[in-house]
Amino acid sequence: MKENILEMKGISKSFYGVKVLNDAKLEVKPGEVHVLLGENGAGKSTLIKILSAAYKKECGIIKFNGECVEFKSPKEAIDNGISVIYQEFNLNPCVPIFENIYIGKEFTKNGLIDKKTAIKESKKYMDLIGLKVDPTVLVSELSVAQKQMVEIAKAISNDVKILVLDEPTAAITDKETAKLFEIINELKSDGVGIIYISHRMSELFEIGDRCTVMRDGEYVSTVNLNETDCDELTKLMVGRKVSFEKVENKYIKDEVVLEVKNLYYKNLIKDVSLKLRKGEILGIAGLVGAGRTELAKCIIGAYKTKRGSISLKGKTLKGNSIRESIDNGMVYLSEDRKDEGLILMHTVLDNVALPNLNRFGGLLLSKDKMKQVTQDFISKLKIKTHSPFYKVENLSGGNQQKVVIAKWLFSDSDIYIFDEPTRGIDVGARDEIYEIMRQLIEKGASIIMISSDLVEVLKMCDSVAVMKEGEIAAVLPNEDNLTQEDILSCALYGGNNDEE
Amino acid sequence: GCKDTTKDDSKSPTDDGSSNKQKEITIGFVPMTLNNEYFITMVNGAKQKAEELGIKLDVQAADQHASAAAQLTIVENMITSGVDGICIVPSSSEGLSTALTKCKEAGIPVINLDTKIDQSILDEVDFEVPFYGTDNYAGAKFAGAYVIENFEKGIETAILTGIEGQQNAADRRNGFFDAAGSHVNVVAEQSANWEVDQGYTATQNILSANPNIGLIFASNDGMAIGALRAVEEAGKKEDISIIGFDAISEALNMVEKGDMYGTVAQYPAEMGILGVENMVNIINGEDSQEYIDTGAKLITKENVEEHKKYCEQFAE
Amino acid sequence: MKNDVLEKDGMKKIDLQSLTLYIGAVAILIIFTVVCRLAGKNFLTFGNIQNVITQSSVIAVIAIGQSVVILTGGIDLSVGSTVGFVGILGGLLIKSGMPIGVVCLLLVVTGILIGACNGALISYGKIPAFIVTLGSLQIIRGVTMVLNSGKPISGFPEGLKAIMNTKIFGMPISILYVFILYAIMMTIMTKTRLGRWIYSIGGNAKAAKLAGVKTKKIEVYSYIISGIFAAIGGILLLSRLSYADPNAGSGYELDSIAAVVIGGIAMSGGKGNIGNTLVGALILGMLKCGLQILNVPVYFQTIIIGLAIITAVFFDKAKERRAE
Amino acid sequence: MKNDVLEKDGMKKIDLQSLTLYIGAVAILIIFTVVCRLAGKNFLTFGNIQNVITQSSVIAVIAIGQSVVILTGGIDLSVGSTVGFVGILGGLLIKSGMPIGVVCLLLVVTGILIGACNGALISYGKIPAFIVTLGSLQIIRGVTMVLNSGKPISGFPEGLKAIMNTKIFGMPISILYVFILYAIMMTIMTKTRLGRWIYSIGGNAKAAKLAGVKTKKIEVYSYIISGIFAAIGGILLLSRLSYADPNAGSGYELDSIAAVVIGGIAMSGGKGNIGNTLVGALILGMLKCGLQILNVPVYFQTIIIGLAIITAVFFDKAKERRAE
Ligand SMILES: Nc1ncnc2c1ncn2[C@@H]1O[C@H](COP(=O)(O)OP(=O)(O)OP(=O)(O)O)[C@@H](O)[C@H]1O
Ligand SMILES: Nc1ncnc2c1ncn2[C@@H]1O[C@H](COP(=O)(O)OP(=O)(O)OP(=O)(O)O)[C@@H](O)[C@H]1O
Ligand SMILES: [Mg+2]
Ligand SMILES: [Mg+2]
Repeated sequence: MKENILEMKGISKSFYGVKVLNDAKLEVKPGEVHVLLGENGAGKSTLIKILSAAYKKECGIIKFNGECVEFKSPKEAIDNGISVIYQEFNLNPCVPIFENIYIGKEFTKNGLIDKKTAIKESKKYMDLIGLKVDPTVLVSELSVAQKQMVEIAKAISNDVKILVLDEPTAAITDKETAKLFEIINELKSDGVGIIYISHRMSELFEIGDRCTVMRDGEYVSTVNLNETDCDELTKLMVGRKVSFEKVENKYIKDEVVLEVKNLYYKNLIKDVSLKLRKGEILGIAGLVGAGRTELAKCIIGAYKTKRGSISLKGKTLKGNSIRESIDNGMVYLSEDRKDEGLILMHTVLDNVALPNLNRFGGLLLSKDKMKQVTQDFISKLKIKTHSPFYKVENLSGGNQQKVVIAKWLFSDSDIYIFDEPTRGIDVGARDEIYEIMRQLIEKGASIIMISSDLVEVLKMCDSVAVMKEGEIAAVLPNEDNLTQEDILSCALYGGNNDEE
Repeated sequence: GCKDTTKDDSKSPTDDGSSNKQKEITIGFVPMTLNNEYFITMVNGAKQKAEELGIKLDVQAADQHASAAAQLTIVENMITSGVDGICIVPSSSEGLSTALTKCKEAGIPVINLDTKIDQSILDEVDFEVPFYGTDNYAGAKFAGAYVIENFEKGIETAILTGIEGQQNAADRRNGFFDAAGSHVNVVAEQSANWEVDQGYTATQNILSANPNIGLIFASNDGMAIGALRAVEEAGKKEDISIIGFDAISEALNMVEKGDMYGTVAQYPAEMGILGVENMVNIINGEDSQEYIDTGAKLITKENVEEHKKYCEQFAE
Repeated sequence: MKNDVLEKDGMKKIDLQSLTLYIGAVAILIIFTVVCRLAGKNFLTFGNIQNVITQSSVIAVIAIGQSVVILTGGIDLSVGSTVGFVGILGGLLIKSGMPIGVVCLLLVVTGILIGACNGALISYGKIPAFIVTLGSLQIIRGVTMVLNSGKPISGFPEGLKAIMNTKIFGMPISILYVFILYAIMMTIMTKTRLGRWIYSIGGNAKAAKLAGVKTKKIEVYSYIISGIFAAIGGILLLSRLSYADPNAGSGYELDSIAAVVIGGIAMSGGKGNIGNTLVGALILGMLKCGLQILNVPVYFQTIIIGLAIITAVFFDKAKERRAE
Repeated sequence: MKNDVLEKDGMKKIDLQSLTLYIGAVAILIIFTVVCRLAGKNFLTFGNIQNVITQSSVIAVIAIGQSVVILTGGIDLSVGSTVGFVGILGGLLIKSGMPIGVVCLLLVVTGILIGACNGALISYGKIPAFIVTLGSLQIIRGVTMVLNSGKPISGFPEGLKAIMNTKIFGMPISILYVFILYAIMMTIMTKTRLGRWIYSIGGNAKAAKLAGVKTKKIEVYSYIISGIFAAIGGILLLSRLSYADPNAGSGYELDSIAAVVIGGIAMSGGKGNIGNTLVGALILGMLKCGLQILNVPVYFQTIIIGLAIITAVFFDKAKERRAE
């Protein structure tokens, strides 16, 4: 057996007096993909941030290549070959992609910045991951998925000995994931130690070698992934079994509640028409940049559409106002929780209450009622927070996502547009969310679910609209024979078969 | 700068001149600022005279507080716009050396009003600049002398000063202090930045610290008005005499009513008139005066009526 | 136990920060009381406490509006010149014989209009708040000067003075104004939709918009609120001095911002407690008053106030530094 | 095709924005030239262009440092009082017989120290830049007053005047200074690591830190840069007037910020082109000069300048508004 390239032992860390890591442990060998698994808020990201010196640890030791190390700043960690893709993006929106990739390690020629080389080199890494955008494009123009790919390019452009990927696939589709795995395999063969965090169980078995499971900040166990299966891992992690079967939807009606006709937006959305029936869960699938998010934002009124109409329950919207949509019972859950979904500096309660203020009293709002409602959601969604008055920025990524879901669930609308609702949410909690979605349709609501996780799409949706380059390539009914491959080929090559 | 004007004797707009109107003459007129009555009066005097003589007057001033830099810019731009002469109230007596150099190079005559340019600067630039005015120091000294005569020795006194570091603020404070400093007992000295509300708060605070104050010398009437409000509020109107500076119209009203003891008057309108008149003479190659003392006076209840009348001519 | 600590943390975080502030305020009070006593003067007297509050009241009132704007992540540099403008306009109207009540109403409307212009340019015109209000600072100041050709106005009826200089239960009525205005605004900010919307814009405008908040409109409202309080501040000042000076209020923009930030509202918006702005204003007022009572030369006053502002906020941030 | 659009978009955005600015500047130039001609005066003369640049030079130089600080997302309100301080300190040193070259060096060192104090309090002390520099504005102004008991200094040797009032190739040397300083700083900002890091802090400080940029140090450097340019501005002003006034530079903080923002640098930091700050300063200078030549009354000048600032930025943001 090879020596460990990295050993972390006895790591503890508290925030504001609360222990979030307690005697945590992680060992990584060179050339292995080591999966780190645990529920939302288990402490995975915190452990990683301690490794990269983004946080200071309270106690414990980190051995790197057999030697005890104590990095004082992220720079030192990077210089030692530890490269991290954090769960939350860390990009500068105001500058081009290539500058983001080479920030802190700029190429210079005669002491001056060498832009040309940086662009050329960035292009190389971007091609590797399949990001087909010019390196001089500003990061603020990119979609979430594209940003994620920039992060990947940035990390692999470092001279890495240990590469950490904290939920790198949460926002990208299978096509990019495949590319990513190619890269990972290549690094693996170069003897790089890879730490991989993800809540997508299926891919763990595809890429991982060993897996360390954490619970409540503590080490549970380390298993060989070829000696275990999904159920067992889930059990280790959440303490119970989770099913991946599709459940029959008995609540679907013929009444059309949302009809989108011939919608155009810039050159991103081209002639899109859609129908959503009462009680239906309509999935929207597609590759990164297919325009799913744009479509959702056009429907909700966040973007000014050039042409086309949107009618809710037969009533045509005047258009282009989010408030109008919300007042008519249609809400949108953004895929980008950090930028658009949450007010990070505010509390869980404030975030849940914001879109629903009408429901907390007349002229003066009732804080008690807000507290009670928030408390309900905290227990229903198992949000790991210490109180409704905890700031959202201090929650783990998955728990933040749950807050986003909570705030829209409480809005009690007729139509929910969920954009990547389970991004970064652990298997156990996903199941709860699916269950809640079912309860919603049971009550007569309808759901559009945009998701890059085809497993989830197949499990939840009654039919799947596949988008390709701003158009709807096909709407596939989710019958027994529909597979991930069908959807993918449709997204790649268009839907020459039925419909449309 | 700052006071209101009027000199009873040399009242008549110094005539003689009667200059001819061959070509259009433009005179640049630069008061320190335009946001107080003192300079507005000065400009009004100058404007009246300019109209009478049929010449053009370009008035420019710094917007908030005058500074040597702003005045230099104004002078430069006046030279560009082609004025024939400049009357200027310097923001400080030593700050204009570059501006004067530029005027000299451009062959533009300069008349100095109100605040005298330091002789060393004039020597440095080697430029002859007539001066018409009374400086602040003299005016304040005037008030000090009056205080010695009319108040008992050792009376507890507070001084309110203008913006620290400004020449006129220093001159007024020093003038008063040099004259009366040994006679009165100065127990408090605060800057209220020429502002009414700050004069009011400073006086409130001074009164709570020094309840026996009998005299307040405020370096301008704005602060004096503020001080009066505080004194009234403390119910000490009978015990405390307030002396202001500038003789603005509200201060004159208050002197008349007996709320304020007195205020120092200079004669800004006179300075404006003399400036324009003599500048025209200089431009026309005629004789002009090198120095005119326009005088200063303490306006009290006795002479306030007369002074108010004089002021009215320059009200607008 | 775990939950306990955090629950407190979540809830009390604001309170903890406030606590530092209150301790600071009390410390200054005590220091001045002691030092003044040593110097043979009185600081902590009933009359002087009243003085401090009255003296701070104009800034305190303006700072309410400034807090609201800063909470949205904006800034309003035009409040000072609004004070001057309101003074001169009010002075002219009163002189023209209009009843004082009507004048006050008109002045508040003026404040609303100024705020609406600022707000519209900022939110619909997408021009940075700093620029818009720096521009309107100049424009308003210029208009004020033009209005009465740069001259002050005086000789007002007694009724005007009464607004500010009446006593009620032996206390200056200005104290009452300040507390009522703060109480109203604190209620609005914490208990009403409008207040929460204002906070949400400062916290994350994009998220607020997607949550259905009409961010642009609310932004305009916040500048209107600032305009209203600046106008009220102007009325109070006019009444207090019974004298309208076109230069009145210059520098109040920075003083009000200082009060807001000492009170703990972040310049980036979204968080902070508007009530603490009052404490911030009082701290500034106390410093000025105490130093003047001690007859400290003005240069040293400037230095001490500068140091005090930095120190106050320094302690405020101790927790943040430790969190690193 | 898509990529094509984006490529243009990404790269040319800056240029398009600059274009609006340049068009604005040229428009003002043309308007003044025409109006002045109609009024029988000259605006567009070689001499007057020189005047405008010389008059704007002090603000233009200070605005370089201000740009850097604003690019990091900060603000430096202490530049104005640094100008005053440097003037008095320099005046005293020169009067004491020290060679002018040495004095200039010492003054720049003073600027560095002031900047370092500001920067350290902001970055390590975690106190908001607005507060720290508002405090140091006051402290520095106070110290300046104490230094020479509030009195100005004059009567300097010719050598001092020569720094600013020499002609080179028939042009005022100040033009040369301005262009050299801008050239240096533009190179630093676009072509060196330090410059890119400064941009990265303004864009996303956390990201920069995690990528290994020593954000705190860089933040301190940016305030040091601002201190240096404020000191240079102070030296230029001292030389231009050959007179040291303790109140010199008051209000320059707002003027310099206005130049920066008209030049298109966002107050939130991270984006903008430092070269355009010069254009911003020149626009302000042109406005002031043109209005004075036309003999517009000072209060209308204030109003017009206020309007112009808002209008300039309004056009600048046209694209952003359309993007909605
Ligand atoms: N900066 C912080 N301040 C306070 N608490 C924090 C902070 N960062 C993390 N925590 C807390 O630490 C715990 C662990 O968080 P962490 O982000 O490591 O979880 P995670 O395992 O990565 O979860 P997820 O799968 O949701 O990303 C959470 O309960 C979170 O609330
Ligand atoms: N603000 C913006 N400005 C310009 N282009 C944008 C902007 N936002 C997104 N785009 C572009 O629009 C295209 C489609 O958007 P987007 O990637 O969000 O669609 P999507 O199907 O939701 O994909 P994703 O999987 O990334 O969510 C992308 O190519 C992206 O670069
Ligand atoms: Mg995580
Ligand atoms: Mg999307």
